[in-house]
Amino acid sequence: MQKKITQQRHRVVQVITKFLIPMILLFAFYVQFHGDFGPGGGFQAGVIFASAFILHGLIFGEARTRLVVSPNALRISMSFGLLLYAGTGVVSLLFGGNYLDYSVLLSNPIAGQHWGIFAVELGVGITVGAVMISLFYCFSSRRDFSEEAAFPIAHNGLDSDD
Amino acid sequence: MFFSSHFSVLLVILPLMAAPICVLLRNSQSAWLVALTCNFFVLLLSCVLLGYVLDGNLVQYKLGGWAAPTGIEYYVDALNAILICVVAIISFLTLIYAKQSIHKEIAKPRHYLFYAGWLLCLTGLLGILITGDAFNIFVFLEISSLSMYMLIALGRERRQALVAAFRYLILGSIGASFILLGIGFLYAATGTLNMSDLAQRLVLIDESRTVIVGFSFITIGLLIKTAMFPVFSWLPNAYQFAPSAVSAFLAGTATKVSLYVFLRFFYHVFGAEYSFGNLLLGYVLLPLAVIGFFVMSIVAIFQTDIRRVLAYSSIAQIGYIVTAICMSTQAGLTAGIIHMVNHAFIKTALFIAVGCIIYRYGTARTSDLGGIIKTMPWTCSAFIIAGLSLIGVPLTSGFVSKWYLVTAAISSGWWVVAIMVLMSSLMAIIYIGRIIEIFCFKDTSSALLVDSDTLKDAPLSMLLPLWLLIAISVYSGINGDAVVDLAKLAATQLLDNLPSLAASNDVRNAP
Amino acid sequence: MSIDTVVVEHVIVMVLLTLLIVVAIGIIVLNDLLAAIILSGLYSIISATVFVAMDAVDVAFTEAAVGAGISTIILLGALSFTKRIQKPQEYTNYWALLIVCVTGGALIYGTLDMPRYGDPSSPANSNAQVAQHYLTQSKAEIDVPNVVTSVLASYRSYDTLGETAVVFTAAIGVLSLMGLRRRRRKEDPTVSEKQQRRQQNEETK
Amino acid sequence: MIEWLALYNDWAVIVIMMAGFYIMIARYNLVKKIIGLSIFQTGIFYFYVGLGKVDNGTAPIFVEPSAAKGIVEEVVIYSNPLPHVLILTAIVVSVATMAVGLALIVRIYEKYGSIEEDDIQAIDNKYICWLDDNN
Repeated sequence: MQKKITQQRHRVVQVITKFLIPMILLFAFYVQFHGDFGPGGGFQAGVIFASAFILHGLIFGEARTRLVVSPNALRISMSFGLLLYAGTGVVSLLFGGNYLDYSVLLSNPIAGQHWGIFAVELGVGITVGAVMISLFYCFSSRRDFSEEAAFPIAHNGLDSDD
Repeated sequence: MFFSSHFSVLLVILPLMAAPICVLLRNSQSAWLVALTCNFFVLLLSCVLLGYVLDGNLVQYKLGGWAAPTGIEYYVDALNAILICVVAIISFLTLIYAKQSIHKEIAKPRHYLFYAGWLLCLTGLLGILITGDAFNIFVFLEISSLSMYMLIALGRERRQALVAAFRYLILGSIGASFILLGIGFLYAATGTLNMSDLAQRLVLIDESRTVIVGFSFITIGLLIKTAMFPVFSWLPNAYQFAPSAVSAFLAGTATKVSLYVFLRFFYHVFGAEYSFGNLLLGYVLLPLAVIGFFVMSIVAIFQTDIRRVLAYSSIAQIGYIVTAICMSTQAGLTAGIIHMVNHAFIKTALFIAVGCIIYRYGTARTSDLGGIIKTMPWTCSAFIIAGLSLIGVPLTSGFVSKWYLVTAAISSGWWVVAIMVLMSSLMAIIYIGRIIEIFCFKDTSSALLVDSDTLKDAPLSMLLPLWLLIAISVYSGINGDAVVDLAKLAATQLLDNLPSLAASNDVRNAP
Repeated sequence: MSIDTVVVEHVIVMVLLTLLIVVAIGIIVLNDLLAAIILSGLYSIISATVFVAMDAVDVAFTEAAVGAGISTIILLGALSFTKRIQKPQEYTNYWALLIVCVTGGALIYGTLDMPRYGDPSSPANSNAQVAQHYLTQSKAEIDVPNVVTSVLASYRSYDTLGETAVVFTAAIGVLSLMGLRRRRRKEDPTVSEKQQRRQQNEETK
Repeated sequence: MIEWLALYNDWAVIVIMMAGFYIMIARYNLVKKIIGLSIFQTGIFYFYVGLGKVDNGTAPIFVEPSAAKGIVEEVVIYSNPLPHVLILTAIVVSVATMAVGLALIVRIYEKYGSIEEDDIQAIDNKYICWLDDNN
């Protein structure tokens, strides 16, 4: 019963959030792939991408966000992003250049640079996005913000998990 | 062909890539295997690098293919090559030992994170040692620091470990911020971040208050990071409450790496003449260093926990090394580098021995450990040998480094310093002797010996790395020339600074 | 452009920095941590504006996203686990004040010889192999309009690799400390316990 | 005039840094310390970015020369991009440190029931006394 009340109280916010989240994600992709031409890049895009999920978590409760993006997926993608970055360097080693020398990736050095920057920024974006979402999970894992907003409970904080 | 030109970069990249692989595997056993395998290759590569540098080569690897001041480059001479080798050896041996020890001290679901953190810490330390770019030092310093905070916070006595890690975080961040500020001032004065290039351009600037302030901020930041005498407060708690494998690893490597950055900045970037001649740095650092090793040796006598004794002794040893650095002579610098290397191995061995004791007895308080040499003969005898080496008894590596330190002080005419070093060694006899006495001659305290498991010596996987370290330190004590020659070469290169002059003399054309 | 635009640029930065000082002092004085965190969010927004005024749009973007967004969320999350009000400190810590004054004095001493803010011929801005190389050669070498991107991802890409590793390290650190466990919605016991506590809360009100 | 304005900016940045530094070393509250750290580091960021500012300059993103807007490429002055890159890295480092610090604070509060430095010290001292008494 109380859950119903919670949802009703947030109805307007929830509807607006549902409109906003796709926009935020779209903007994140824009920042990611347009970073060559304007301000922005992998790091900013990752943060914005994460903020969409954080907003979802704040409004719908972090437990429901976990159904969308599981902690396991985050763990895998944050490792993958770092490996993608470092791996780009290794690929350039295999192509006979120095580490992270993108010019050797393609026959045209400029195009090689573009692809290299693209891959590297993608790696940064994936890692940062995943890390920021998992930071949010960690810092809200023991209390649910949506419930908290409706019913503040004194938290003694002394329960240990070890 | 491929290998010979790129092996230096693999040294940093291997552990960096192994860390996410550990996280992907999420299994204690396989994470340990990945870490160990990676570390083994790092060890091999570091030996190759050392051999390459000893042939008279200088590694200057252009990352991304961009030439030095535009891009970032690696810069490896004898000094870094030696320390990279030391860090790789210590990390490898401690990792072998860590498996059993961590099994007992940390909950199993966190093991893979522990090994990933370990690898990142190794990445950070190697990255600092190998790079030739001032800002890059800051970045890798932060990688190593962040992973250290995390590793320390995983300690057995969780509560104090958390506080120790937090205090280290605050002090360490202040230190890192000061270093960042200092680099900023240098950048404002010169417009470059490459260290060889900085050295070239700083020579051309005569008297600049900006450079002086940059210099002093880098110095203060590094003082905090090395835990020099007035700003050491993070170190004892961090070493005491960290997991025992972590304290062994950190005691051998972390402060040594910061000392390396000291050397690199004072001698390479600013030049010995500027640092110790014009700025009278010696008059500020030397008293601190001397008071540091003297007072800390006294404080170490009164500690009730062996790890704390060793921690205070570490601060004292840093005092010795900084004293040697302050002499700014060939002999002094050689003595400092020898002591850095020898002390790294000795301290790691001592902390591993204490870790073995904790593994069986669950405590390192001196009052609980009476007569344990009967139950743990191998561990205790290793501790005694390493302890004697710490004091500086002849035929141990500690004697070699103390010998060079005292002779260097005397040849600089610093009689008082030489006498202080000897007196502080006497105090080392007291604090190590007290522990040895408890191990060998005190009665067994009955309360702790309820478990029959504790009556055995530590398992082989823990004793093996311990005795390997002891073997290294005894070998370099009997046959001291190996380390001494290396240190002499490193000191010569650092004082002459010739390679860097030859490498980038086109800089002067720039405005 | 006339000299006046330069003065206007300076004045804008000046006003914003003064505002930042006021906010920072507010953070020092406030005992309510929630208010301090909100103020630090405000601080980040203003500092993003400062970065725009200093031509660093990428930095401003990042500061707005990170400082005002993620940091504030994390700070609030951490605060929700802990206490909201800090214990008032009655006395001033004179040692700290002394250290701060000495450090600040040293910094001011250092700025006396520093090139003027906005000086185009300062060593930092005119170095032919570093700053000017990026501005003049990057079009031919990399051909990406945003020079910050080309420096970040190509000229100094190794730094950025380190930066990614730092973020990864932080994630590992926080995971090892807090755990990323799935929050189990224990339906029966805890929920009823919570409801009891809620009822108690309402009764006390 | 410009010299004085510029000097004011330098000094204001220093005041900001020192405000953060003061919070870090003088306040006992751990969350406050972390906020202080971020203020201190932001101060350093202004310092760096200020180094790269060029009078009448614009953000270092190449402008397409276009006759319609009256932009001639050679005339455009760009600010120095290097400090921006360094500070992007430093911001990331700063937020990473903050996250680890806050995680530590949450755990400390769970174990000690306080996030005040002096309370924690008192609890630790009590524990050490207890250890000594029991031996």
